[in-house]
Amino acid sequence: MRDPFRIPSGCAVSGILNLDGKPVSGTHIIRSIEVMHERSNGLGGGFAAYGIYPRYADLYAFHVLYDDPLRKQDVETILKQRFSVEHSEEIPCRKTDVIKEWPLFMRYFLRYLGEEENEDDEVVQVVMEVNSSIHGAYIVSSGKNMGIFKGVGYPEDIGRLFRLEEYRGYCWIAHGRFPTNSVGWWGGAHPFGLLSWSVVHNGEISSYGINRRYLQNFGYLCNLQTDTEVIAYLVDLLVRKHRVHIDYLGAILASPFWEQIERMDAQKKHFFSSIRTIYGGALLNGPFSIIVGFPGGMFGMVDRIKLRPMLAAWKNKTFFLSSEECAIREISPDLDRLVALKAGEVISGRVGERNNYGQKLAVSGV
Amino acid sequence: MAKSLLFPEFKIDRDKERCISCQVCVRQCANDVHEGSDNEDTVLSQEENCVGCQRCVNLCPTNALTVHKREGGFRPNGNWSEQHLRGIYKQAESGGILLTGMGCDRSYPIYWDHLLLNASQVTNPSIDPLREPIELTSYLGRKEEKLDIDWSGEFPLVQTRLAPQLELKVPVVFSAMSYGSISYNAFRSLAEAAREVGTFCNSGEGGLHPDFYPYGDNIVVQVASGRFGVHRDYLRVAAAVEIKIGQGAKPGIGGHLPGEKVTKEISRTRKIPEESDAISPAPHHDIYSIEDLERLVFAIKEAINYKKPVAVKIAAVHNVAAIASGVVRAGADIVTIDGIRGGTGAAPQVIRDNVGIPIELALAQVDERLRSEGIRHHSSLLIAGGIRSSADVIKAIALGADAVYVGTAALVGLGCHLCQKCYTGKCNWGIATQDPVLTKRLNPNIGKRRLVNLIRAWSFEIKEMLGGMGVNAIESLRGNREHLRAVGLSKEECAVLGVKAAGEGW
Amino acid sequence: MSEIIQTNYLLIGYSVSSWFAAQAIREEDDSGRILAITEDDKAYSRPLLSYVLGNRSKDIAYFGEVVSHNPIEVWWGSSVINLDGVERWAELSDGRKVEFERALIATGAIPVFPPIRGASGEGIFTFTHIDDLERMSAYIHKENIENILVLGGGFIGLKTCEALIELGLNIQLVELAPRLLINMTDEKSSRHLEKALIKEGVDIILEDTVEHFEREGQKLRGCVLKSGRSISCRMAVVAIGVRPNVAWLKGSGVQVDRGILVNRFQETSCPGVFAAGDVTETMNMVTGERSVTAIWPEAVIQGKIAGKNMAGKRDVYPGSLPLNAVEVGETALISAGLVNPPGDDDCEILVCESEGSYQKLVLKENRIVGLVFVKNIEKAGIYIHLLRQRISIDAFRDKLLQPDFGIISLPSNFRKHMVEGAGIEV
Amino acid sequence: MKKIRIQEEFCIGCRLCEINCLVKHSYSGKIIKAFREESPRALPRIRVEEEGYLSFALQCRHCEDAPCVENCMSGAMQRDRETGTVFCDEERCVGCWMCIMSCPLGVIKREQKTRRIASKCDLCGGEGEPVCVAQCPNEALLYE
Repeated sequence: MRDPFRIPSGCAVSGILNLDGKPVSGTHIIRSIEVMHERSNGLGGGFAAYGIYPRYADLYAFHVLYDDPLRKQDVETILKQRFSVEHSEEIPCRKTDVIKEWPLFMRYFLRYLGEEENEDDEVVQVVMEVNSSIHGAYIVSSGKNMGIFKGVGYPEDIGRLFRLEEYRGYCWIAHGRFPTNSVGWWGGAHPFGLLSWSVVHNGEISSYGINRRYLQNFGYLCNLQTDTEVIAYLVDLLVRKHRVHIDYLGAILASPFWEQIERMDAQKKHFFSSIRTIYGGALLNGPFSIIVGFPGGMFGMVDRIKLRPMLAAWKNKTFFLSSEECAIREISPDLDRLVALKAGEVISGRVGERNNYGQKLAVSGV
Repeated sequence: MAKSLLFPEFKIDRDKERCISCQVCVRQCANDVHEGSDNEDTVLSQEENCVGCQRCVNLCPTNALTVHKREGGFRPNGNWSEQHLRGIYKQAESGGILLTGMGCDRSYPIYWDHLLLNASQVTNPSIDPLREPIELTSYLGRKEEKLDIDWSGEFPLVQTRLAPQLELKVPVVFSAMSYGSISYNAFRSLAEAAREVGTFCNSGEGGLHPDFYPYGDNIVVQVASGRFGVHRDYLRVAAAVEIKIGQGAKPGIGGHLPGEKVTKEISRTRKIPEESDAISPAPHHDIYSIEDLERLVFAIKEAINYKKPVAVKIAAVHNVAAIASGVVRAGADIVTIDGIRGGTGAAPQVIRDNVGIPIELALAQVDERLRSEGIRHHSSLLIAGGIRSSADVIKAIALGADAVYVGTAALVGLGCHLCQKCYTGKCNWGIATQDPVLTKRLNPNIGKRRLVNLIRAWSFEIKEMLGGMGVNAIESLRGNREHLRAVGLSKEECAVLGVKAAGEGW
Repeated sequence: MSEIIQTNYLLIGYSVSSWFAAQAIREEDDSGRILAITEDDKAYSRPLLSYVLGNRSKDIAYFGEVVSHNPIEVWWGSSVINLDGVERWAELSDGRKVEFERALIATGAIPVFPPIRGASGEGIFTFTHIDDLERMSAYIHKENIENILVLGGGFIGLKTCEALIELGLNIQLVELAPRLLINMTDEKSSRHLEKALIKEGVDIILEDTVEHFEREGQKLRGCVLKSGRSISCRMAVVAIGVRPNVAWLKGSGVQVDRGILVNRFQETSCPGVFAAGDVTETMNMVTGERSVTAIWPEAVIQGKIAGKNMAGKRDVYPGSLPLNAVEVGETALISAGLVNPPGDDDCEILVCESEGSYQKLVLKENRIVGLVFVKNIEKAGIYIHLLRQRISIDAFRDKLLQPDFGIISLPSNFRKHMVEGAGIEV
Repeated sequence: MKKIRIQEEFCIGCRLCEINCLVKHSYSGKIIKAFREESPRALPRIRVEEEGYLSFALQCRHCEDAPCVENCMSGAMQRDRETGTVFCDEERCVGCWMCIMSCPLGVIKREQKTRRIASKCDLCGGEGEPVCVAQCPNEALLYE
């Protein structure tokens, strides 16, 4: 069953990245998100993990949720039209005291059969096709060497359900959900993913209606009626297709005000005003803080007037993002540096990069 | 001549206790309704000529006058309304087309009044415009699909050259009203106000008087079927050029400025002989197809070195979405759509009241059509035709307009009382007239101030409403129909508007 | 040897010309000593005399005193008895001597008193001085006067009548000429005035004059006119004119005809000695003839110009323009310039008459040279301005005397200059 | 000093200035009373002149070298030293009409009060905007 409503939500977000690319177990992220239990209400939780499928690192790892197991056949038929299924299995889950029932989760490791340059677009197409046309099946994640695990429940319970302590990844992001109205639906939980993007989001996008229609112009169909979906698609459109540098995503998604742009030097002014003129439909309005995971890193960002919390922290070679400081201190009591993100600011970390402590990136902070 | 069957439309009540026979009403009525008696002790009124413009009422220093619709003249009849009967009498007497001015006054549904806006509660904080910036700045013009940016340097360098844009501080533009249809002072009021508030006014098809060249940066000039006043400097001095194909008040027909209004200054502006009728043909005789339009669009772009956006204005007719799509593909940077309630200085009443469709439906359809074709960003959408308040503006934006044109609202701001007699040239408010006795009644300093106030007031209200929705930039509302809900509309109407019914959540 | 006083500026006489001269000097020279010598013991406005008599004004004092940081000195109750315009000194009645750099002679005019039998003795007054006012008031009161004879229908005579009407006296007005205000009126305007006077109970006797006064002891009993008519009255005012007060200038070196002769700068034949006001004889701006124009506005302008020139500036007097106004009952009359052009002059006359109102313009060479307005006088100032400025009326000739004639009728540049120019700039 | 500036291009010839001036200088200050009950009716101290489509309202310009002040032999016509306003002290005015003769704009009138006196614009006492300015519907008069 598909959630017919878009769900405005509260939520907790957290992310851990090892800047050396060393994999760590899912235990840490579960502990971190669990601290923010009160920010969730048990109606959704989830995780994205990067680097967890080194064996199939070149293959698309599709996590597919089957509300209706009978749809498995339909989905696999579609997949097989474009991919060879190198391996598939049910995602192992364990029954816990809290979660006693769950839908069928499958994962498929897929090799694209067509031309290489189109493969990402093909994957997007397939995801759109399945998610919009096959009722009862839903592609949860579609990236390489990464996976999204999510469901109805508190995030820590979902983590335990999916036995995440058994996975090892260099980057983990997590989400605890506080929807204000909801029918529990496993597909509605965060993170939301497309290709290797994963997005967790705290907030509500007031510009949803236009962002959705803006994306429609570029062939993205937003069927899930979640804010997070538009964020994921916007990031995909801007970074993958329009080649926007991640560190400058804030210029588009949470752009500075015209009056700030007025005061900038000529070069910056030209950049920002061009961006705003062209990308007005991609501006995300309303309160949000998001963490976006991508191969090799993650970034955090808050809205243009900072209506939702987000902190970034560094300890040795670990980069943290979280809604609350406690969720970082829980797993790393001592920190080298802790900063609160400014309005419209993007702070990113990438494997192999030095700790930048977020300094060069405050391009559009208010 | 046989006796007319018509009788006065208005009744004038003069409170004898209050009237001081000061003759202000006598001096102010261009229709010679009031007359002082010989001894100047009393003032008499002859109602036959009264158009109900309320000028005398407004200026009467003792409030001795009331002008109201004369009741009970016609026998009530659900089918044969007063309007129909009057029309028949007039035509039986004159044998001519009934003329009228301003926009359609029939009671067709006004969809603005069936659309409701959203506001934030709990999950999303509303924004207080007194404390936080809320942005109304908008750019009209073709938008590139994406920007090519060189990320290699210290700071990213935008490589793409943006198409020319019109920067609007408020998404409200004064619509096309020619010098000729309105007075010099009225046009000056519009031009000065546009400059003051950071928006534009439109020359209409009346050319541009040299006095207004200094305002060129805030003027959109029109190229219409009559090509009046169109020449190189006219195109180059303006901020944008608009090709007028059609007008909401009279889709499918041309225009006519009677010779008596073609004064020396208007003749100079329009480049036509003094006192000659200025007739705009129904079609452009060089545009019989969409390909022809494309040629004109690019001819103009060539003339202005591609430095300014070119707009194309069409009336909202049944197939407007497809036509607009064609117009976009013909190279228009801005598509202007004018709905059935759009105003005019003169139009046959039967056309004004019966041809075209409401702008709300046209806008919704055009915006959706362009998006579904993936060409919405190729053109901005400017809509016109019956925008009455900031609420209408914001609803239009939410439906998908980039900005709105206001004509009637601006004129009302200048003092128009909608008597619909613009075509007579005897506008007592000094707006739609060239009579020097009347034109000076509109002091452009006052006119400018009133328009600036009006637009400021609207922009405050728009900011309040945006803030209430938790949106601090107008582009986040543009086309964001999630913030609209319909009341009292059928499923079909909701579908055409692309708006959910009130009560439906997200 | 008596005391010798030195001053930069000596003003002889201290009335309107001197006030405005002092003001003008002070605008240019804030430090020079200004000394004024006057017989009066206070500053007062001579034209107010009749209004005070008629109880229209409580106060005879002139309100617009000279304003300056450095006040001027006024020696009241003193007079100049000798002047040496060449050596530049003046001898005062008290024997003191004043040496001056510049002097202004502004000693005004004195009434003409004809040698009529029986004229000497009480009950007969002239009316140009504050003492006359006091004496007349006292006499009317003391003698319980009811009937009074006014000899002279000129300006002072009529002003006297205005006042006596206010006092409710029965007046007999005797004028030698065939009409009142002979120089200011024509036949028709005079008739309007006569009508108004008659309405107020004044008995007007024209083309006649007093042959002799009759007395009963010291007291006046009446008079007999040339025509033989005898009139009984116990009081009479003789107002047949004034003449410049110049007798004392004999031997001063200052050239005198009827009045003091001055050049365009109001300077007399003695360099450094100026004259202004009723004492001078000036060029009439309309006729070009020399005459004494003993009216307030001329005293003002001559005083100002004299003052300016005394202080070393150069300012030119445009010539005199006789003008005046009277009002009897509801009938007001304003007259200016040449009202009765000589027959051989190529003047054009415009007249507009309606009930009770009369307006006449005299035009010459497309310019206004004179006017008389009765009743409808409010726009007279506009025409007088055009007269003074010698504006050609060609462009608006057909609008002259029309009821809606106004500033709007004038050529737009001139009009805007008048309306928008700072000050009057005439 | 502040003066009334006339913008003839915006004068609409309604004569509301005359009406309001009259009311302001009437006994009651109330429009209907001033017109219908007071006798003699007060006089407006402003005059609208019209010719063709041109019109403007004219009142005393409060000239710098005001000839009416110089030519007033009673000193009734005077300049307020603080505000610069030229006004007529009705107590002192004797009605000699020297001012009328000397006013090049013809904006001084004879007005019947307890006696006939010269009546002219007093800028409504010099405090705030004169009524003709404040009430001009088209701002053809400015006080600046």
